[in-house]
Amino acid sequence: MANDLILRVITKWLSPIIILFALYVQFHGDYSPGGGFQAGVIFSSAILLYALTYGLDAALQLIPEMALRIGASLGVLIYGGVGVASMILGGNFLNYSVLASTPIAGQHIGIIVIELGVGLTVASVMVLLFFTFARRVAPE
Amino acid sequence: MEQLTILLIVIPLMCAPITALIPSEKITWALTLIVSLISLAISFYILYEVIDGKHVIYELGGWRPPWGIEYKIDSLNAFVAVIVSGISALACLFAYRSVPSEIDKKTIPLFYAAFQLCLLGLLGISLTGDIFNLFVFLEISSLATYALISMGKHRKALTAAFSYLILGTIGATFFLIGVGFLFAASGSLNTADIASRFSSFEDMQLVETALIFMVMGIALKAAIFPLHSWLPNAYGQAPSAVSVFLSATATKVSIYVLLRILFDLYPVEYWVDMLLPQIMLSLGCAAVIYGSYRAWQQVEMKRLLAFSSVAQIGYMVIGLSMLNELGLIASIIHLFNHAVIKATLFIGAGILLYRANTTQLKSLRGLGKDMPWTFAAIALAGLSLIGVPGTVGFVTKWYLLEAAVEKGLWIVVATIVVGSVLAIAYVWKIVENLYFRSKRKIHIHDVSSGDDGVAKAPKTMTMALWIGAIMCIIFGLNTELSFQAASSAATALLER
Amino acid sequence: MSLAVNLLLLVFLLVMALAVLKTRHLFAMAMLFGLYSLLVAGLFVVLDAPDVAFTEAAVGTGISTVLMLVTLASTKSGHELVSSEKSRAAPLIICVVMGALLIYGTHDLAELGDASSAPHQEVAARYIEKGQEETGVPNLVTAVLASYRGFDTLGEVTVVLTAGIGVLMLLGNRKKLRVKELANGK
Amino acid sequence: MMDFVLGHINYWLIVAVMMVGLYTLMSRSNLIKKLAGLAIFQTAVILFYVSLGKVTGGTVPIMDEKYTLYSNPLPQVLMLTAIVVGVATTALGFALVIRIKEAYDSVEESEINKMDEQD
Amino acid sequence: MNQLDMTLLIILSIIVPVVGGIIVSRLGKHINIREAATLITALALFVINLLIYVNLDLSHENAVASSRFVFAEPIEGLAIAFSATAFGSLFAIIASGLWIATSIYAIGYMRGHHEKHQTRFYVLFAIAIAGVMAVAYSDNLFTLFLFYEILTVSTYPLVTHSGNREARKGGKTYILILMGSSILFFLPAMIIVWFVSGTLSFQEGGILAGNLDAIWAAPLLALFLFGISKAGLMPLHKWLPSAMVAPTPVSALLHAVAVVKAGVFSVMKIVVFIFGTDFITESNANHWLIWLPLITIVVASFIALRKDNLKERLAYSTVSQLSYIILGALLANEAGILGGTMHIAMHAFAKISLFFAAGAILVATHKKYVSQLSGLGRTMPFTFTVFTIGTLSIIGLPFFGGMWSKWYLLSGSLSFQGPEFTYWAILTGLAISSILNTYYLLSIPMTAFFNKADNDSSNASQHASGIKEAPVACLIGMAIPTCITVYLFFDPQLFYRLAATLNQF
Repeated sequence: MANDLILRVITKWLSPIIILFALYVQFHGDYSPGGGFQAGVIFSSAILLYALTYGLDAALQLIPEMALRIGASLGVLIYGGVGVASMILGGNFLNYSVLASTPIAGQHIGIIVIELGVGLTVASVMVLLFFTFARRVAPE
Repeated sequence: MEQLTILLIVIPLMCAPITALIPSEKITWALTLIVSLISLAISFYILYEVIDGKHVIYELGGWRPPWGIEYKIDSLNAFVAVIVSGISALACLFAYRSVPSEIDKKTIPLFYAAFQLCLLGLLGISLTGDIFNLFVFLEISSLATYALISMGKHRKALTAAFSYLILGTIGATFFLIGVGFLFAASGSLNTADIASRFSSFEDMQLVETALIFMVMGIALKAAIFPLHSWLPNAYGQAPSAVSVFLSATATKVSIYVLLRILFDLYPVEYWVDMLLPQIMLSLGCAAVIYGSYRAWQQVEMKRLLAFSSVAQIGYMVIGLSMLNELGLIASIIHLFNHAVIKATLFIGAGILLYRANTTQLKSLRGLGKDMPWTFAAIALAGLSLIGVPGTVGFVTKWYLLEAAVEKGLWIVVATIVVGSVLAIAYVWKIVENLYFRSKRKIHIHDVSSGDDGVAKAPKTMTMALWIGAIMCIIFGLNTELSFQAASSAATALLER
Repeated sequence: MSLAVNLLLLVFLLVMALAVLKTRHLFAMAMLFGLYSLLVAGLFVVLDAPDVAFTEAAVGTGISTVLMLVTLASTKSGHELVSSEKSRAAPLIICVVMGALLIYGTHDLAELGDASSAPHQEVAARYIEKGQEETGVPNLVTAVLASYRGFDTLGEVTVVLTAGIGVLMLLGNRKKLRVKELANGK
Repeated sequence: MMDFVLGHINYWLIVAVMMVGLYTLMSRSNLIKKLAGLAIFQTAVILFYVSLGKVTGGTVPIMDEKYTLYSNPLPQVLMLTAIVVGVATTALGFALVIRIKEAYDSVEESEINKMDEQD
Repeated sequence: MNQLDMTLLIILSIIVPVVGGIIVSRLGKHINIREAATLITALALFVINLLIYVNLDLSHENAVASSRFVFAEPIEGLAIAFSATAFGSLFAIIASGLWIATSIYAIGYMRGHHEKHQTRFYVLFAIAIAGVMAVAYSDNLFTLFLFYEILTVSTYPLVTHSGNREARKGGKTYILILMGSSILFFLPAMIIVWFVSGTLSFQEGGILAGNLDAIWAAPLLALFLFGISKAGLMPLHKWLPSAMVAPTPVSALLHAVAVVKAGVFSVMKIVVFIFGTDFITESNANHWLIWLPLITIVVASFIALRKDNLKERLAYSTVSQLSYIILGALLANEAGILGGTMHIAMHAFAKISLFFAAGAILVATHKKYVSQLSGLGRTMPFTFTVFTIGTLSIIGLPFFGGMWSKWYLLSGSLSFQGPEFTYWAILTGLAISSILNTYYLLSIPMTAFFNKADNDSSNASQHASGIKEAPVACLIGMAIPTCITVYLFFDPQLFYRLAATLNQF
């Protein structure tokens, strides 16, 4: 597949669009269907596509495995961090209302940040899963 | 105080992702130990606060239940949390030398991360008051468990992990079906909320099916006979440290969930009408006999211990299905007692594995003479398993007996007697092979030969072993803490 | 109308599930499985659950199927073996009993779409009533997911992380361990 | 009677799908197929939940001034989590299958069991 | 002496041997200091027990428990507790007193016999003694049971001391019978007592009367008798000959005194303080059960007669003599109890002398069999004199302590209130047994002194070297119990005073 020019070109054009769409789903999840999880999966599919056309090594150069691991952990840490932050600010764990001056604003900030965490972890893990699996297919 | 309760979850939750990123095996180990110890301290503190029948409520996200998720912690929750985090610390101490000998160096940080996630899941299950949230934590712990078990040395570990994955997921999904049915009937997921409005929907067939599926799902996870088939392989093949941790906690936490479902979520009269106590009582008795008998037949120590777990779970089931306070106390206290005993025995098996590179009983012959201290601790824990007075095992059996006599259930008395005799038989089998049979040539483990010689078990391992063995005695003599926790938990369960 | 669509899709779904059961060709099975997931996603749309549909489409049809294909490729398995030893009577009996039990349970279930049934009262009603007001988010699924039951979602993310860690533990090692080495315990 | 059947037939069909999944999982020897069965089983349960949330005449639970009747968001939220749990389990299962294949050179349970017994 | 001091003494009596054991374990390299430490511990323990004895209030009210020390209470009403009683004190004094003798003896024996792992031996010995003390001072049946078991476990390594195949085999029989019977019979019996009467504490007049149907008294008592297999009732006596593979000091102190006496001590305690003698006679529980010790007395005597291995012969003699004590208990009358209790003491001193002598022969000549002893009396006159005195005391002849216990046992039997047939059977049994005693024990010193040596070369060579006794330490150790045996004839008051308290109720 890696030698198919048409595929390469299409992928090159398609990937950014998919990523853009992922970002839309990520940040527009409050108003329309979607959210961190869906965005993460969509984002990962862009990388998947890239890896399928350009090969695993190229994809790994683009996003090294360590970055994925960090991303996966960081997502959970961001989510948990919001919870801890709300505890520090005097609320219960994950009580976003205390994050800003008004409860609504606080909720808003909280939801956006945790969705980001979700998206980060999901995207990283999905890509990581694919990479790890795909590496086993390659003949020795 | 309230904020402390959630720290029990938050600390392992925040630590696990960090652990996964640190490449050093020593640091990740230390982190895991620290997390376990902090959890232990916190859960002890909570237990101390709630032991006289109070409870702590924590509303996550500041939302009132049933709209938000709530933690309602009474003595039972705290007691289970103490067991889980305490055993985790013990297993961790043991793991220091055991894990590097069994697991690839690069994988160790991930291993400890998964270990912490498993701890997190189990703690979550034991604290939450929301049945769906419980499912989520059940899955966290299960997924971590599958991965941990698959790290066993032998390839059988992979198949064991796979079949556990299949059966565990069936169990969890059954539980999810039950939750769904109950949700369809009640519109709520909060335990206390459902319980308080129970009479308004108790006539529905939905509720009945929900109970059956939840109980079946959890029985599968708790390895209650005859749904135990995954357990012997899983605990037998897992890396030693994992066997220690899981055998002492995972099934116990499931039994705890069963207690919650049967006593808190549903009114007792409801399932008495369904003949559930009789069914469970017979299954419990069957488990004791079958598990002990199979344990006796085994030729490999970890598998033997795993079958003995099947039997011991039977005792817990018997205790809770007798529906009197003493029986419940016996069950709850046995959660703790069996955890201590089994952890000690699996640590012992782990040390033997470390030394001899096998746990086949015939290959271990005579090893007890080279390692008298290890052998003595194993023997002590073995006596506990039998239920010799002065050990923790006795306390449980005594309360079970009292409960059975109170109810006039002679079949239970007979089961306990037969079970104990079989326990003598299988513990003797270990003791005999370790000490009485003449030595066979054993291959000494190659990893340990490098540093501190092959003749000794590493200090951390021996320490963990003896902490366990001494606990078997101390809590067999001074039952104040465990009894008080269990009896206040039992009272709370029966009050409803 | 929507009931009819719903039923039609469900029948298709059943057929697809049976096809997965029956087919021996594993790549075909993977494809059928992808199709099954797609149908489920379609059903979710009919059931007013676009968020779930979205996720199912991405995960069931996407990730799961891809992982299944990769696994097939890596294990080089083409056809399922027909094993004569495995008894099929016992699973069948168990499934029939379980199914009967579930159907017995559904007897008291409110009809599909009945707005007065229990799940729509109290808890859910309050989400709809006050959700936007309390969280400022019009998409109630997001509101419940991220705020009311944010703790569940934290658990969900942790599940994802756990799966990632688990898979890395199993497959992270570049070196393949050979059959014999493993049979003798590493 | 007819109403009852019409109102419940979707649940029955879901139960049927569920059981087909469970049967696949229990009766088949191929590990990959088992996992497919498991996924079908889980998806059917998810479907059951989402069906619970449907309200006739209701709409997607995104607040809008145009609508007053919404479907129930709660089951949907729960199921988002369940889907993720499902895929996580399946992924781990596949990883195990790959390792089992490397260790046993087979993905058929019947063959593997035989090898295990010989050990 | 006030309550507190008494409690302290009881605690000390259990802790001192343990601490001594720990100290000994640290002294493995300094043999002389190690032995000294053992001796000092033994002396200290004896003094402590004497102090308890001296301060014991033997008046009626305090005979059951004067000062109670609760160590732990795992289950409400089921405490691990200790208290000083006259009976307990009797047992403790005998055991700790003979520990001194045994320690002296062991020094000679272990060195002379070149045993391995001597430090381990002394440590375990001390711990076993601690177990005995705990049994002696146990305040209730639960505590008694617990330390009864601990005694089994802690003496096990002593039995298998040599570590060879024979020792392991013997050890296996030892632990299987003792553990198995106690868990199968003793424990259930104890549990039944708990459920019937709601307590396990020793009380005057027993706790079962009024709580248990008279019909069930005999089965329950049978459970106890079989459960306490340390008392050596047939057919559960096999462990005792098996235990003879142990080094002689172990056989001497533990399997002639401490362990077996812990068994009969328990039986006596249960008969008097759990059942109550009145309950036993009223329920006629002893009418049939008394056959058990009776048969054991006779059968064991016959077996002893046929044993050529000296230590095994002594072991069967012990089995037989233990049943005298059980018989005394089951007679359930004043003289019977008194005789049984005193026999605990009298038999202890006599039998330990015999074992010491057997060990001395082993150390000096490496001879194990009776048939090899012909003419040896001339080489080892001291040893065989000791043996003779022990024998005579066990037979129950005048001028030796054993006479008193036999006397009371006989008078107890004469006043037995039961079926005529049983009555005569008891008397006949005792008569036969005494004759057999005389024969199987007395024949040994007789042949040693009066027979000509065998003509095999090894004996001949030893004759040439004249008198050849065991090491001096052995001889000193032997002398002590032998002298006491003689002394006790003239002054049995020490033990009589304690034994008589059992009959105050």
